[in-house]
Amino acid sequence: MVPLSHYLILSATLFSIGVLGVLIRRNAIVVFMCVEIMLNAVNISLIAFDRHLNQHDGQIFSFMVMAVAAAEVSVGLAIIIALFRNRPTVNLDEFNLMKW
Amino acid sequence: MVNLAFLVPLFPLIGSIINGFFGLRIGKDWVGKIACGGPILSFLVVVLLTVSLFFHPEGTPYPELILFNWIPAGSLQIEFGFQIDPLSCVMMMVVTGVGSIIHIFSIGYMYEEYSYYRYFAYLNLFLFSMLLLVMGNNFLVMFIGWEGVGACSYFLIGYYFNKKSACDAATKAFVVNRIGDFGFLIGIFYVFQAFGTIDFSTVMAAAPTTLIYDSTTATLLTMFLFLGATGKSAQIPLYTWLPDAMEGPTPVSALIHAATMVTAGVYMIVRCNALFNLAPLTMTIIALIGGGTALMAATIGCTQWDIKRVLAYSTVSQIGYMFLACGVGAYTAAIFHLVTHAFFKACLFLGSGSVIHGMHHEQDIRKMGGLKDHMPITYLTFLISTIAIAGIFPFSGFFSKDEILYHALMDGNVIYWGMGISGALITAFYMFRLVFLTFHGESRVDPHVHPHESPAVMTMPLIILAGLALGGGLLGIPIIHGWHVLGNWLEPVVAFDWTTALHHSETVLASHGHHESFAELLHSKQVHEHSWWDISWELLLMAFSVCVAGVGIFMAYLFYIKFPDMPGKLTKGQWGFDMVQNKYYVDEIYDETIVKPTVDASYRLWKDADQKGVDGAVNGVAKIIGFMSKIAQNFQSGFVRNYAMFMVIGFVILLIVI
Amino acid sequence: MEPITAPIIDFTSLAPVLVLSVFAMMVLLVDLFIGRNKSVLVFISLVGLLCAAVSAFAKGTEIPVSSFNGAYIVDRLSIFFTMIFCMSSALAILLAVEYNKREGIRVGEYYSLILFCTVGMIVLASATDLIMIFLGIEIVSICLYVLAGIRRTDPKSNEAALKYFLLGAFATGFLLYGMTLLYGTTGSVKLATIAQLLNSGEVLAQPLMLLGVVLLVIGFGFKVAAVPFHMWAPDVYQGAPTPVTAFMAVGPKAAAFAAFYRLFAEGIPELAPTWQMTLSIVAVFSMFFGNLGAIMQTNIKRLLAFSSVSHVGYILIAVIAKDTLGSASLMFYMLSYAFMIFGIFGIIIILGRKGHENLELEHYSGLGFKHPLLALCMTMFMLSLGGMPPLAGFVAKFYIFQAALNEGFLWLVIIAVLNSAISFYYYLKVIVFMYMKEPIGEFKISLTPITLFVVAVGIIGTLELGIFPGPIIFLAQY
Amino acid sequence: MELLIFYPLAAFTVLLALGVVFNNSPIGSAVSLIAMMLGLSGIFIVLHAHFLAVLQIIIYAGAIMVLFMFVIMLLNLKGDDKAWKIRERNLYLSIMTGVMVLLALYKMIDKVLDTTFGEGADVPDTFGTTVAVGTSLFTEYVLPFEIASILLLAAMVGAVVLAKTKVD
Repeated sequence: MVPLSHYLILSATLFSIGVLGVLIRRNAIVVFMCVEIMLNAVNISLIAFDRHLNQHDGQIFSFMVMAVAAAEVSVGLAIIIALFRNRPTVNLDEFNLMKW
Repeated sequence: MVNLAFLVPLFPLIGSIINGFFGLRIGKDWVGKIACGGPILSFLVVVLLTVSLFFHPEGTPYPELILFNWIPAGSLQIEFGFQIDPLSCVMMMVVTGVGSIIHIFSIGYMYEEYSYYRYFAYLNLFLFSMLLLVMGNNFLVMFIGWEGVGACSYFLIGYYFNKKSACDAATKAFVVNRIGDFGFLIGIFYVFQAFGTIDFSTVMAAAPTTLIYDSTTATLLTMFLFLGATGKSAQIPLYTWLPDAMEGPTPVSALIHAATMVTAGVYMIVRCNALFNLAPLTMTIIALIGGGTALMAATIGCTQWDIKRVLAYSTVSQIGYMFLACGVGAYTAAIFHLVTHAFFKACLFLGSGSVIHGMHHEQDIRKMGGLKDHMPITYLTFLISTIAIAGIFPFSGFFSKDEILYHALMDGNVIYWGMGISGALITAFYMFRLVFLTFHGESRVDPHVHPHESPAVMTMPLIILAGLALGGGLLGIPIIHGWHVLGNWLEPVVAFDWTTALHHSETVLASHGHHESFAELLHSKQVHEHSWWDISWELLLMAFSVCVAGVGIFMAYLFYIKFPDMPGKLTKGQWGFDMVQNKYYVDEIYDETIVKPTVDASYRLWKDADQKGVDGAVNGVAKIIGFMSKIAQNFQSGFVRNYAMFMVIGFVILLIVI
Repeated sequence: MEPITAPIIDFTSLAPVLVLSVFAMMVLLVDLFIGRNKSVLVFISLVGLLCAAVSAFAKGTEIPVSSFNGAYIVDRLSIFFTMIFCMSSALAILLAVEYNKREGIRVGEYYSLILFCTVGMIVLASATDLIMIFLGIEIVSICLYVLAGIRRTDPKSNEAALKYFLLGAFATGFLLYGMTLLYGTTGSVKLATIAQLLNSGEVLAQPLMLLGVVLLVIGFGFKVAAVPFHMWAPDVYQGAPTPVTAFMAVGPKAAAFAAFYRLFAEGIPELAPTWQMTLSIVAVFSMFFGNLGAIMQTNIKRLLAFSSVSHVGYILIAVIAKDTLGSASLMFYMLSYAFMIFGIFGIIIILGRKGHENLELEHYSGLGFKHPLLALCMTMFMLSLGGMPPLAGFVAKFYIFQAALNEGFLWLVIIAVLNSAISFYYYLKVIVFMYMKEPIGEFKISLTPITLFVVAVGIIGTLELGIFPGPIIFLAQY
Repeated sequence: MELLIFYPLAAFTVLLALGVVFNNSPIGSAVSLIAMMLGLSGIFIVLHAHFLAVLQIIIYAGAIMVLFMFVIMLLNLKGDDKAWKIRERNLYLSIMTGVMVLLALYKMIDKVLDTTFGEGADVPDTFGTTVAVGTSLFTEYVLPFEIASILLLAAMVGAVVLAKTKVD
């Protein structure tokens, strides 16, 4: 049996990779994908804890996370599309109208 | 009778609302009548309240009028109520009485001004706030008034909004005041933490058995309150706003910067005397700051050419005296001086207003001179008030100032007294300098300006105030026992139970393992009470201070009447041969050793310390904050990545912290 | 296979949520059948909010009621906040009526999204279960992403939506991770159970749980815009349509604070030393950087955004104070803040015209002489935000500070008072512009009755809560 | 035995996650992400969470990622995103980013290792099956389930509002 800490470390690693992606990528869609990596990383923890505790709460939680992710994706991509109509780019560094 | 107390602030509030909302429609005459009606009616009610207090049975708590339960928060119930006791009655008398007179004066002075109604709306609102400050039965109601007068003074100082200097002065006054308010608010919270309530009567009654003499809590608490007082009352280091605040209309200066708002700090300290008594360190600091301010502002007053600025520094200096009195525990003396100062300083400010009015808005005393023939009433009243402030027998200032000096020596030490008496010397000097330059000597008036006496609506207030400045001393004649009317009147408010307080402190300290004996201190306090008026000392000091004032006046006479070009040469440092030949040899030594250094020093004080140092510090803080704000702004780069980056940095920092 | 026993559903507790959902869908449906005039939608939405408020209030006699196996609670906190939400959503809708007409935002979904968002907020304030809190936050966030970008043709609005969305999703990741760790280390998603477990001392020493707490602070810190997770706020406030900005500054923030309070003070009070310290740091930074940021701003919306960051700092003190007084002061603060903010944004909308929003401070020059009453209201709001007695802002701050003092956080109170002194500097700037500068151009304002009504509500609320706060404080402590 | 499956799967997902971050073309990133999701579903199976493993494939890999692909195609995005490459100008920022993320990761793992977990419970055969999760979902967690429907509805409305072509 795999110890719980292995799953947690995997989860933390994936989470950090997601964070890294958000910090360094400029393509809005890719940044968004990196956020999805973060959410997935959390799912691992949730289910690993569930397995460890012999409960189902974490799986329900991660079920909800999927629902939320789906909702976020639909809205997020809609925002990107609306944006793209005004200015044909998804490079985040060009969205800098408001600052200081 | 107490139930009528709510009328006192109500009248000005109604006046303010009517003028503020309908002022344009009802016409100037009605605006003036309504604006003056409020304070006058309030004054009548205050008289009634005061009379009713004469019949108050001794030994029972003073009446409070609770209007409603304001903030019922948990264990703390803060009521919106008014406290009617001797102290607040004295203050209410001053505020409504002098306030009414100034309102009447304003009718004449402001008649030509743009948006006349706005002025009176602010003025009435100011009076309303001031009355809340004075009458509040707990710290928080006082704080409403405290902030309210700050806001109203902001609008009044910035009344001439198209003058940039006026706007800057208004903003400065407000911001500097906020620093003081910060201290006051913290003080309030501290009081709440120490006492569990912020009701004046409860806190003051509980103070002797709650606070420990000379403990950290007592010191910190009073220091925060005192910080609040320095802001509002323009003491070192927060005094810089007051001279600048002279940008406002002159009656405003009379009301705010002489009679009411700036004395709020003194009032607050006297109101909380039970707390301050228990904090000897704070008392020392108060006395030093008060004395220091009195001396410093007086020297600066010698170098100013703007008639109102001289008076402004003089105000700062006189309030310094009041703080000095508070610092040595002579609360009655502080209030006494507050009252007489309200009379003569209001008269001086209004007099200067009359001069400015007569001179068509000329404020530079170098362009005046010889005005006494053109405006005799103004001159006479101005002179009376000047004599009063200089401290010549039997004018009001003499009595109040001498009481302070007496206590400074008796309850304090020679240093306090030395500060006070040298301040008195300089005060006499610069005030008469002002009178001589303005009203005496040859006319230096611009030939296009034709000075004229002001109308009766302006001179009548001057005459009343001059009368008060002349006779105000009757409130506190110290020589004859039992004749110190104000002293007897305020006795119940300033009485402090030293025995209980010190015994309690001893017990508590002993229970913590510190065996400290306050027996000696207690003895000195008790002995002190019995020898309250040491007549021989008192007479000696009086004589001395009159002499000192005389010397000051004489020097002013020499400088500005007899040898009008001397000061110029002195300050320029041209030590001419003809001066050596001068007959007044003694005076030259005097000049060389005292006057010249003083004038030089005070000029430098003003230029360096005041304009660069203290002012600079205040502006510097603003600059630093502005600079930091710029840096903070740079973080806001507009890039999503950077924002996310800061979130991660925050995450890492928090992770490291826990 | 055994059949599933049907769960017991407590409809009365859920009533506000159900009512609002129904009305939101009704708005969607009706929108299909009407033309460009959306007033009927406004009417339906307002009725829905009213019904929701009434149904929540009606439950007030029998609280607290916990239902759905401890996932949902109706108590003092949730009812009071539901009232705030309904009021702020109604005001946001009223602000939008004339604004949308003027700026050509003819989107009927606007109203249904605000209603959905309100549903999310109510869920958030009533949730006592990590999953429910998460869902509530997501409903609110998703509606806000869309609302921020609802001016589809305006690049600023787009940009605001994108920034808010990406950073929001990023913060969701942290929040979720925090919840996961909390679940994993305690073994329950129910706040009550977590509190119980912690109380018995079984899991206290788990370092992983502290990590979870920090992650939760980040997630909530983002939602309420606390430093250093606040950086979206100025940009999004500026870019979003003004009524949405007003809404965002009040309702969702209040909801996040409600959940924040519930999670920390009711779920993990045993860990208080850790999170109180963490939150103190965040609070101090928020006050300080919020004020610093605001000083240099020339755009009123950005200025208000930074000022709201500093207000978050004050409000966090209420969370830190964690006892009954803390929650009551939190509610009171949010209510008074709602009045002030809607009043201010009402004035901002009035001062704009089609195509010219007039958001720079210099556009306010001389307002005091041209429109004295509006300027007076603005002055009151500014002074109230700065904490001038006897206005609502002062009482609210005082109340929070008192709660903090009860818990022994004198140093935090001192910092907060100092900061509110600094904050006057920029609130005063607005007043200086209005009263002490010459107007730069002619005022062409859109003085419309409904927006004016919102301003009036704001000013009445600000005065009422300042002068007679007693009844509301009583309700908050009830 | 489980370890033998776990390690390759874990390595696989981590690599693919890195692939998402460091891939030049958005399409490449998306494909990596899909593959990563599949890997994750394998890990879920190792964890005995069968229902979730299936959902992971259906919802994430099936629905969400298809939407991503669809939008990338729709917007016709080219692989021109060189953003992650270290540039001279942003050198310090890049270094800081790296350090911060590594620090965060280190701290997180540190906390994991500091924590002592008891022995894992023995799970029954029904653990993670559709029946078990479904029962829980429709009894204990019926409220979140319903609330999630409101969430999805709101998201749908929002997506329609933003993405519809007719400009009013």
